[in-house]
Amino acid sequence: MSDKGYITTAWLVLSLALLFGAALAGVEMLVADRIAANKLQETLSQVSVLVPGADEGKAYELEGQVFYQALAGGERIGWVIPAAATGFADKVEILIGVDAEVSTITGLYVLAQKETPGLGDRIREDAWRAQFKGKSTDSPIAVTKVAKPGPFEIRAVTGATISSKTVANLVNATIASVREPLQSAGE
Amino acid sequence: MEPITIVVVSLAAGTMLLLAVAMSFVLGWANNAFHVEVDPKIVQCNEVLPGANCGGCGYVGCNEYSEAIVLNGESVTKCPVGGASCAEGLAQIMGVEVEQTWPFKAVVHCAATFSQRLLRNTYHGEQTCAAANVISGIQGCTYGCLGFGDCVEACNFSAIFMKEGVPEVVYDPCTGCGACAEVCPRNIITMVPFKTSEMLVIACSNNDFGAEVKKVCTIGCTGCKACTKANDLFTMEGNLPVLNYDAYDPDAVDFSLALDRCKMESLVWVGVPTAEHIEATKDMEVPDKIEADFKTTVDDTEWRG
Amino acid sequence: MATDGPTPLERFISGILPENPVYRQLLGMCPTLAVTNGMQAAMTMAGATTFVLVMANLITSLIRNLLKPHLRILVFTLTIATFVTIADRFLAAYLYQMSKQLGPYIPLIIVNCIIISRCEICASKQGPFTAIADALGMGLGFTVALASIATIREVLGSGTWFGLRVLPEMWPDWVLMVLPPGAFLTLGLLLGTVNWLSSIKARKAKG
Amino acid sequence: MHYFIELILIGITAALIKNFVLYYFVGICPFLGVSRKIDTAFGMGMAVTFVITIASFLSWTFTTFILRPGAPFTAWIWGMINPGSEVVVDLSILSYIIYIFVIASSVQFVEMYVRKFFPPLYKQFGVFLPLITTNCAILFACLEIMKHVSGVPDATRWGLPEALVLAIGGGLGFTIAISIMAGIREELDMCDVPEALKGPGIALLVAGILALAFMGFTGVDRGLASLFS
Repeated sequence: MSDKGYITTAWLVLSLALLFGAALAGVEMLVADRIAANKLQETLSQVSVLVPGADEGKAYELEGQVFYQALAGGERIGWVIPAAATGFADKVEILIGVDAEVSTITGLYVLAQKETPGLGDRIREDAWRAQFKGKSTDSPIAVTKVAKPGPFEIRAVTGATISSKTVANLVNATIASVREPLQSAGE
Repeated sequence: MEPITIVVVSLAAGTMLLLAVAMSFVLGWANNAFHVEVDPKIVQCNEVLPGANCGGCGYVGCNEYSEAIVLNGESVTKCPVGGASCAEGLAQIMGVEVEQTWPFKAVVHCAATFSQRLLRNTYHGEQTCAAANVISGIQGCTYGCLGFGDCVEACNFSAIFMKEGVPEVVYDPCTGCGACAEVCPRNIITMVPFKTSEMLVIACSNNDFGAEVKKVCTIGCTGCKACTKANDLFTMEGNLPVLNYDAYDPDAVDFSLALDRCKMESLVWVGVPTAEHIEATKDMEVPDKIEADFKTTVDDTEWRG
Repeated sequence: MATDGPTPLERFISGILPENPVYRQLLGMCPTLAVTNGMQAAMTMAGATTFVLVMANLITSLIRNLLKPHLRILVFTLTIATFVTIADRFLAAYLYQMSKQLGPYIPLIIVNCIIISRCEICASKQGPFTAIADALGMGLGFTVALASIATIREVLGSGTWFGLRVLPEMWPDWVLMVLPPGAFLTLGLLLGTVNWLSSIKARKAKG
Repeated sequence: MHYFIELILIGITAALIKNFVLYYFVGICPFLGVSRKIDTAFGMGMAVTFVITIASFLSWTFTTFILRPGAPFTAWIWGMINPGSEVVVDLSILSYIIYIFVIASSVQFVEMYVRKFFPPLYKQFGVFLPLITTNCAILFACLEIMKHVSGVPDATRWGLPEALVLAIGGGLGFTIAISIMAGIREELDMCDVPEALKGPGIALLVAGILALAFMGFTGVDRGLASLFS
């Protein structure tokens, strides 16, 4: 069969490919902005929780990294910093709320994690995350197993020390790397 | 629809079209270049065969069997599952006239239950016929059935069951695949062409002289040659009569003389009973239905303290 | 293509129980094991699969006369992939949390053996109406199967059902149920029970 | 960590720690269907490894050059149409279609090739090749590669070596799982399994115990990473 023959016999596949390619691009156009909104919405909705008193969040681009300013009546009172690292089983994504001078942590939220259910995934619980509130960022936060942790320590989730350590180290690393640029960041 | 949407849609469609053209070109060329000429008859035969790849015909799958038929003239009647209709179809394709074929079914050449076997000792070894067959002294008769049910285990059409120590074949699920005949260590199960729904069978495989047989079994065939005199279909092989199934014409033959001449219970009707047999045994009281008892050897071992 | 094959109603009924895709035909194992650690996830997956199944069967049966034998699989996979992408985008837009939780298992509907086998067996041979009935039947059968496994795994694993607390607080969560080994064990035992029940029914019918 | 060690880590993780079949649950249909005898299972494993490598190579090229947001090829065409516009065109919507299209055609191509040039090989496991098209493991490998290539900052984006190592690791992991399973199931035919559990039921239970055993590997990749870094 001449080479033209190959393509004509497969005309059905060609027409379907063309039709479906166009249809999908159309669907993408309709829905793309809504998906982007969803992602943004998920983070922005956390802003008011992470930085108490903030009523509105605004994205802020800095050397390729996106941060979110927590605004109260248009005036910046803090930041929400996204960060990610590999935990016990898979990636762990968190949002860290800090005040305007990046001096104390005002809140922590776990965006995505696949830690062992029942053990590692208890880092999502409010009780455990609340420990980060109010910690100053001057010295790194350590993880202990003792019942009454010190000023710069938090109690690990029983049976999931690795997941707890991952979150603590991630917070320390992010704060350290981001402190100067955010402090000097303009509007 | 701003221009950007139109352009992105056309870009997406264009990429897909490009890919489809490339792939269909490659496949079209490959389809032509790598074309392996397959004998069309093989494909036709494969269509006629049921396609269950059960291996009953002795080949790995239906495709192998159709290749064997077309390439090296294998007989068209070997498909047990397909039966007569499939054999006709194959014969048509191959232009071969098919001789009348009958479904092959399993037949057990031993009818002695545990009570009828003499010198039987309790055996605590591996509960399979294959293992028991290696050890002598389990029961008097060294030819007959050991009763540990390897054949029941092998059959995956659940067409054979143990009844008081001797296997009994249920004939409608039996597809004649021969798995039980293969696995029986004493080879007392053979495949018999079922020309009618019920066939006469020699239910004993003990080849010793009469006196020896009597010592080990109450119903075994003593090789008295009465049946060979009554009917010429029986021929003697050593001390055991053998039925010639090829010449066995169910309507013409009359086994009544051989049946009443046979003093032991070695000639047995096997298969789905015909009308007049049901009629004949109507008034006899039927033994109650045997319920499967899951008693294992452990149950009746008394506690020795 | 005469509709000599089974009628739409027969196809629909056979899809649910007699030929249940998961318990009887043992198809679509990958999503059945992966997604049934929670009822919400399982039901979303079942919904998406049914949507794709119905649409793919419809399109395939509409173009069944144009199909060429050696390009048949290519056309099926193309149709199924399109509808799966639409379903995936739809989920990401309207059920964002669920789409994040299901993650890679939505696109795996494309290679879900149920859909391709239904396209091959039913849709490429019979009219659109029968194909849709068959798809709905199979979809429902799949949903029932997923629901049965997800209920057991979620209730035992995390003591909740559809996220609502079912077992008392003192129930020690049987974490294994939510982990991969639990999926295998639950499905294996369920398959055993279904076979056992049907063999009893068969014996009673025959006995 | 040295680049070469990273490659090995990806391979080991795909083969043992995050085994495609026992951790991610992909490729279960052939895993249950074909694991009756060891030689057919091994043949199936090798066929899957072979096809998964081809599919990964093709999907990596397509993703990197066309499907990625800001992919060079699309950007080049977009630049030609209306030069100078800094709108980033993203064709990642087409990724699922292109992956399955590529897999189906490569499986068909491989089947024709093997049937022409290796008839004995084709007779031995030819029947599995069309089965591979509907094997989730292959599409899953493509999705893994897509996750590491599209929408990821250039520093951590996967190159061709990483993609191929993942494919080969995943394929070997599949072969290991299916061969162990076949070995066990051959033993199973000898022991008396309850009637209802015969076949897939007992296979699933054995797979569950296998998955439990493979869970012992969790965290080994983190250990190795910290060992070498």
